[in-house]
Amino acid sequence: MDMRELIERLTSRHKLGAPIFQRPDLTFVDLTDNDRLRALLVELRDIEGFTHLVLLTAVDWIEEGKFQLTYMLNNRAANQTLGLRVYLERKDPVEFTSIHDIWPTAETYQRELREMFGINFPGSPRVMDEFILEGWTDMPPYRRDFDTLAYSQQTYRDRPGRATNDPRDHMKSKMYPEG
Amino acid sequence: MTFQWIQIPYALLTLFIILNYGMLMTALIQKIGARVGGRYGIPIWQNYIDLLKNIALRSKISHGVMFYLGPVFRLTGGIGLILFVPTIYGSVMHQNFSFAGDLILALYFVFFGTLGMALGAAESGHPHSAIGVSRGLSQVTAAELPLALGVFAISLQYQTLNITDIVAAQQGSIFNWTLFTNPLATVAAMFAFVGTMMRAPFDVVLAPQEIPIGPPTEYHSSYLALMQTNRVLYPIAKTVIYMNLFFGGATSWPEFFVKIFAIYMVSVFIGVVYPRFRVEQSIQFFLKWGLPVGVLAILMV
Amino acid sequence: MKDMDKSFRKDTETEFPLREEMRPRTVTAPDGQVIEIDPLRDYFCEEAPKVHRKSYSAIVEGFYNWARANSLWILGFGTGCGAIEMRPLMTPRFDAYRYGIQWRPTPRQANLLIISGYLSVKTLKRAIRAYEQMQQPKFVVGLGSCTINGGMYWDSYNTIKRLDDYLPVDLYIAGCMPRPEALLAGLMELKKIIRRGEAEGANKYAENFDWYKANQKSVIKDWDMPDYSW
Amino acid sequence: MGFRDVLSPFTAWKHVIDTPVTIKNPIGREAAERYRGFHQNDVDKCIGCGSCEDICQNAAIDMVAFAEPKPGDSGLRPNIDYGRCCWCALCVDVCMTGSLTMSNEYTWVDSDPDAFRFTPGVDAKPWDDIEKGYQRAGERMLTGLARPEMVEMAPEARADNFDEIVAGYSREQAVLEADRCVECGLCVATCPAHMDIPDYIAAIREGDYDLGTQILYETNPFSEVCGRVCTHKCETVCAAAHEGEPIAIRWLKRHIIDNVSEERRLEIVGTPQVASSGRKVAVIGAGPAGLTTAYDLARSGHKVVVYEAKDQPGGMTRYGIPEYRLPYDALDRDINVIKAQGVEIKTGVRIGNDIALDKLKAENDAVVLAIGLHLGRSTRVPGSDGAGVEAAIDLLARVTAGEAVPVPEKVAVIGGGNVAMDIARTMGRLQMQKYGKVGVTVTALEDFDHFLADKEEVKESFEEQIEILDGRGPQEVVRFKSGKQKGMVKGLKTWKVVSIFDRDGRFAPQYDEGDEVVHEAEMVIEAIGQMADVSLLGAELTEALEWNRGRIAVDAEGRTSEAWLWAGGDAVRGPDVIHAVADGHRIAASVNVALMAGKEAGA
Amino acid sequence: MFSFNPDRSQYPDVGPDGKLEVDLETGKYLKLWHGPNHPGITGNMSVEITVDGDEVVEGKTHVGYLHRGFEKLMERRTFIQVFPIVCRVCVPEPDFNEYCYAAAVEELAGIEVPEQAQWIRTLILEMGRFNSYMMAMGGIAGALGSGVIGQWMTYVRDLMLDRFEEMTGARIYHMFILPGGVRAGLPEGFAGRMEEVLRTAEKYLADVDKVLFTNAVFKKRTKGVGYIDPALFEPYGVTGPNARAGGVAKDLRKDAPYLVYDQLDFEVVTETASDIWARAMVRRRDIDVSISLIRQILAKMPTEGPVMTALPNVLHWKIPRGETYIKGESSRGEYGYYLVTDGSGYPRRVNVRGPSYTHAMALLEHLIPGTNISDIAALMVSLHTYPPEIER
Repeated sequence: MDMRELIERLTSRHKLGAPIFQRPDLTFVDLTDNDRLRALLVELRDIEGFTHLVLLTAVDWIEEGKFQLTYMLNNRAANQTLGLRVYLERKDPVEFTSIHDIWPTAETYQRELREMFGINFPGSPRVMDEFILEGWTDMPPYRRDFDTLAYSQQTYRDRPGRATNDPRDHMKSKMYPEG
Repeated sequence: MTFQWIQIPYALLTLFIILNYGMLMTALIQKIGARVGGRYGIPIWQNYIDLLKNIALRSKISHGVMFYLGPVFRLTGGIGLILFVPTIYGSVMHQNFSFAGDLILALYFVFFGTLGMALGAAESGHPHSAIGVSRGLSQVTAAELPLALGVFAISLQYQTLNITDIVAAQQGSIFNWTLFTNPLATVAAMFAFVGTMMRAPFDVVLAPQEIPIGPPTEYHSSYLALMQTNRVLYPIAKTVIYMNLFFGGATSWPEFFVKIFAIYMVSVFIGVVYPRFRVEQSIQFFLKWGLPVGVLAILMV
Repeated sequence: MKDMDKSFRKDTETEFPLREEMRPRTVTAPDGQVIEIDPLRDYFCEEAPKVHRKSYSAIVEGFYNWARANSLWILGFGTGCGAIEMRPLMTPRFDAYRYGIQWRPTPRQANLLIISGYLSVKTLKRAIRAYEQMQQPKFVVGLGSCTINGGMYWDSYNTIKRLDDYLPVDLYIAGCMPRPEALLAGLMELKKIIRRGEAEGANKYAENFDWYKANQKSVIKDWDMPDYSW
Repeated sequence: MGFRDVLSPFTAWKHVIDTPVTIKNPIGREAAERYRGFHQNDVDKCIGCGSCEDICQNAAIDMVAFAEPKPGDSGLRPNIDYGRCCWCALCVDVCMTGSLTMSNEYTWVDSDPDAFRFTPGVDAKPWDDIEKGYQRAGERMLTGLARPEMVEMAPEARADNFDEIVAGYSREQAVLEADRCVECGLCVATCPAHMDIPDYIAAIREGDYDLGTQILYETNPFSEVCGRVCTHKCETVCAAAHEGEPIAIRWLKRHIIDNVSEERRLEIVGTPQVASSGRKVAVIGAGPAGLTTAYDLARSGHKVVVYEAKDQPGGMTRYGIPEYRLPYDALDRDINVIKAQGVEIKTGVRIGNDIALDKLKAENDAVVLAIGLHLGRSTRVPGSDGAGVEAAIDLLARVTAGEAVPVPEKVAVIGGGNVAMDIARTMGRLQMQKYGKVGVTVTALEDFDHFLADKEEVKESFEEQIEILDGRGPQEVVRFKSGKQKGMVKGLKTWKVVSIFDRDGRFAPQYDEGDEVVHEAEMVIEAIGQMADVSLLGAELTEALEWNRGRIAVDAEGRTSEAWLWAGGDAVRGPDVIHAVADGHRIAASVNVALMAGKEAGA
Repeated sequence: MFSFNPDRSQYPDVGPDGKLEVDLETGKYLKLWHGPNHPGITGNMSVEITVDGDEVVEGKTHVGYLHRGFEKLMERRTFIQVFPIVCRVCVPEPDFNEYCYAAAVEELAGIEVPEQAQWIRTLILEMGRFNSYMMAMGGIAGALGSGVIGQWMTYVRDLMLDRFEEMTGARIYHMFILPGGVRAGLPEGFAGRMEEVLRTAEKYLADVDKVLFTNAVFKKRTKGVGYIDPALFEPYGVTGPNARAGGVAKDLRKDAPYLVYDQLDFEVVTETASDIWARAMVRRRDIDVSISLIRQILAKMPTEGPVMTALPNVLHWKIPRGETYIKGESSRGEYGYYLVTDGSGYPRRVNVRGPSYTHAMALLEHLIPGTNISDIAALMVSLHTYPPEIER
């Protein structure tokens, strides 16, 4: 399967960004019109043979105010992987269309995204159930502005008695404290 | 035979011997099982230490009276079985409280422990216990069927319900054993034996992978110690019945030890190598294989 | 290693609501009877643990301790990665049964809780309950770096750092993860501690119950059980 | 499901007669040869650079004090928290000296959770002497070993001219080299000026040359000079030098300056941002020490005038260092930045002759003496008085000044330091220009293993066909006893050196008199050291000042025993650019404090 | 066309919307927690099952007991510092994480890996697969109550761990596959000792064939139990042995060869029944493939050559902006790493695609209704899931 051809074909009907041909068997492409997602996915699944949803995950581009959702699809017969990227505005509440009826396995991914990124997928089964965390009241932990070290230090105690020295400062204080 | 007071200390002595034998034998059997897996297994005296450890626990909690009584019933089942079954044929000391209808009583005691356990476990309130008990009851019921039929067959054969008489009838030659005189009844009973020894493939009651670990889930400390004691006594008591009914009984302690060990090993021999049946599969198994053999045994007689 | 965002403040305000099924409610039984249910009261025993004194006779206590040391029943609860080394421990290669060590599937019958590595908050809650369900005297062994000072998950938002803040620990075994041999060495050491009569973690837990509870509650937000839950 | 399915499982029982496969005594069983067990550290080899701490993703390693720091050793040693460690051994892989290793011991149990912290090699542990265990296979692969080759002019191309030899790093080379730095900062302590070396190297990696320049100028106004001719003490203590080559710190410094135009440099450094203090300082000597002092003081708001006896400012950097190493333009650019701070440099003014020192003292609030070492020492071997024997320092100055110097076909140089190399290579170039071939022989007391001159100097000298003989002590300048050339230099007689120092470490060379060579030469150049020309002080002041082995005695801040007079630079510290710069800073700080205190008191 | 929703019409309490209405207070149903401190569960995971007698009418999976926030932790570690923690994502088969991560970093940073290292990596992955299958064999027998198989398999696995230890310097978390290569070459005489292990393994596996796979009870417990309709494979993302047990001959080692798999000779193992038996059998036969592959690798691999490329200084290593996805055939199915970089010294996002994630969550919930409570453990083990990779 020629991915260039496929992308061209799809671009004629869906709004796609410039593709990145990462490897001969791995392509990434942006979908610029979020509303076309379901149509595109169904087309990819039923017509183009991308029947396997490899993964669905998000990347937090906090500086750009966006969440990137990556729908990684695989055409096993042609050994081609397509990473379809969608961008969501990063403002609460973040919601997006659920694809659990296209791939039921997406249900788990969507539960995780809801919990870890705070991206909701209304209608997805058990999406509001707790998934991994229990009794979590803080911001979704996979967001970039959640600092895990700070959280950990404010929650769990360190064993006291540890102290370190920076070699440079240590030598300064010992060898030339005045200069 | 009339009751004499001296029988009580004698019976207790029997109990003591059997208890110690059981402690060591079950450990030995564990070691044998471990060998199949390539291990050394527990030390031979480990059962004593475990027992002592459990007694030495400082705290215990109870879920109610029945919870407390469960192990007691269970142990009563085991002890009772021993007390009313003659252990050594021809020995006055180890005749215990054997009497004319003791076979019926023995069969009753076989069930008694399970029932007591059921009550206790139900009181513990743990769902796993409840499931385990319901499994246990249904499986034991199914498994005891062939036994009942087998016993029925031999009681017909020997025209008695007295175990001592049955043993007496088997003396003289090895070919007088029920095993040879009535192999079908023996086979039927052995189905039940294997089925009630709590070993694979019929250990679905405990099944640590499914319902950890079934009825005794909530039991601990002294309660558990009682159950542990029963765990070594009861199978031996049961085996004694089988030995007496089908394998010619024992006329001396060495013969007793060897025969018990050998019969016990039958269940181990099977248990080590098989996975376990689901409860309905095991019931099905007994109905499909055990029951017909039992019926056949009766018909034969 | 990335610098810490010093401006980050964790949310200490929001209370986690009690779960639906744990709230008091009234139920109409099939026979029409109306029953008040308060799961927190009904399902759990609330009595705080007691300090259990040693036996009055030192000889008896010594004998008991010998038995305790030589009959270690481990709760079959692998909390973290270390659980994978428990399997070799109990199987032919290392055969811990030789030393009177065995698994129990239920906390009631176990007297040794091995925290095999890190504890996520969610597992901590279960580990505490498992520990509290065990009968005295009971012992806790911490396996690997994670139980000592956080180990490699020292900056994780979801794992505790110091096990001894939440449970009384009798012994630690260094390693990530410790080999079965180290584990065995640790258990042998634990035996010595028990025989010396120094493994009194359960009493320590009872004595400092409030402190332990405060620590536990400070990390487990979803505290849907009474303080003592055996 | 046949009969076979019922019977076949029983074959498992055949194992019952097998001997169990259990390990009889597993406790303490030896782990594999490569096993990553508990840490060991060779504390003598360890330099406390802290790379292990940096790479540790568990924050398991603390650097704790173990001994007093010394150059190239921070005195810190890694303390490992086994409540954190994950035994990934990245610390071993990254260790710059290879001191940190792992034994194959793995058993450590304790009831005390605080016990699992130790300093390997310091806190005695049972596994300290175990040989087996994880050691890094081969060389370090995580931080780079070799520095990029510097592009140099080919020996043939450079041998007859004074063009600068090295080209400086390209951006790619510099990034590669800067990348190797592990930012331990051991170099900072050794650098006399305590330049923020890791910081400016980081600036190179980031491509932020403006920031780099700013960092350089915080500690060194002679950055361009030092980027070329610094003796780079820092590189000798570089952590990377223990396995592989040290970071080319000097070239990286130069790379920053090369990438910043003079105008931009002036913008970045700027001009003094403080109000004028109204205080005046006179600095004698426009070498690195004097100018650094002037630079600092000017930036503190004081009025500074620098008096220089020679025609051009720069001191020894101009008159001592040949142009092929330090082009005069480069020096001028540095001096321009200093001048931009409002420093006035009066050249051609010899204090003592043109202006009396007393007058300076009277007109200024403080006087700084930074006169350098402009007199050559003599070996005083027989025949060393008279024509045909020159002082290297003198010759070099004359070459710089554009004066004609005698260039014979054969020259012998006594000395093995950088000055000896400088004069040898300078003479070599002049000979090349004149004769088309080189005829210079350098004789040095030290053998090559203990050579004083930099390695690359020696290497380049060889490339330029200079003959360097190590371990030879000068005995006599042989002169023609008769004939037309009577009295003229015939050669230099040397003996093989057996040892240089006696048992107490005093200078007392022993020779093998049997191994005598006369090196044919028409001129002998002595390059064995320099002296300061302190005649400007005058008898009275000379008497009043305290002295220390022929040099003016100063305290740590550069003060002499006279309250108004500070002294520094080569004249006090011995010859070295970066020391001079450091001295300049120190003196400036001290002068500043004194002036401000005086101002407070005066106001 | 298949239905994604399990057919629950046979249950009495199905509401008009097709949802099961479990009213626990009626006493008709019992809610049980399978796990987390439950020996039947591989690892630490729980299934909340609603039973009606011995029949399970509903199951909900609960995970998170092992969540350490790896993907978050990786974002604050430098590229080299991520290396020690990736292997912890999956405890029983850690090497796949090391390989996927290293390969992803190498691709984005443009690092070439020496050939020798590629062979050693393949060797490690096969050894890891062997170990993982050993656990699966012991697990499936153990879940059905046959302990002796677990004893043997763990023993053989232990022998392989010895080889791991000898080669990599660690038993469980090898931390051996660094970006750029591997840490060291094979030790002296390794192939010979490995051959001994393989022979022992074959001996025990022959016993397993006789004791477990020729066993009336085992057959009764597994054949026809836990059937997964092959039509569900694509919708539920079933890959690897679980799919191969249903006749899908897909194996990434063959379909999308990575490392040196294209130079090795092996067949893709398939079964057709798609039940617990078939899944166990596929794994059993795949062990033979692994053994053969290990032998081939040791015979074919070059003996000389570097195993590691010199890296840029890892203390401040930056990788240009980009993203990639590296996958491979682990013992459970498609294992992959999705790495996003933003030009800084830290990964922007690492997403671990573990096969257990799809197998143990939505699929398991779909399969549970209608099974017997006794079969839950066997069903889970037969899917061969490792909880740590679900929650990470």
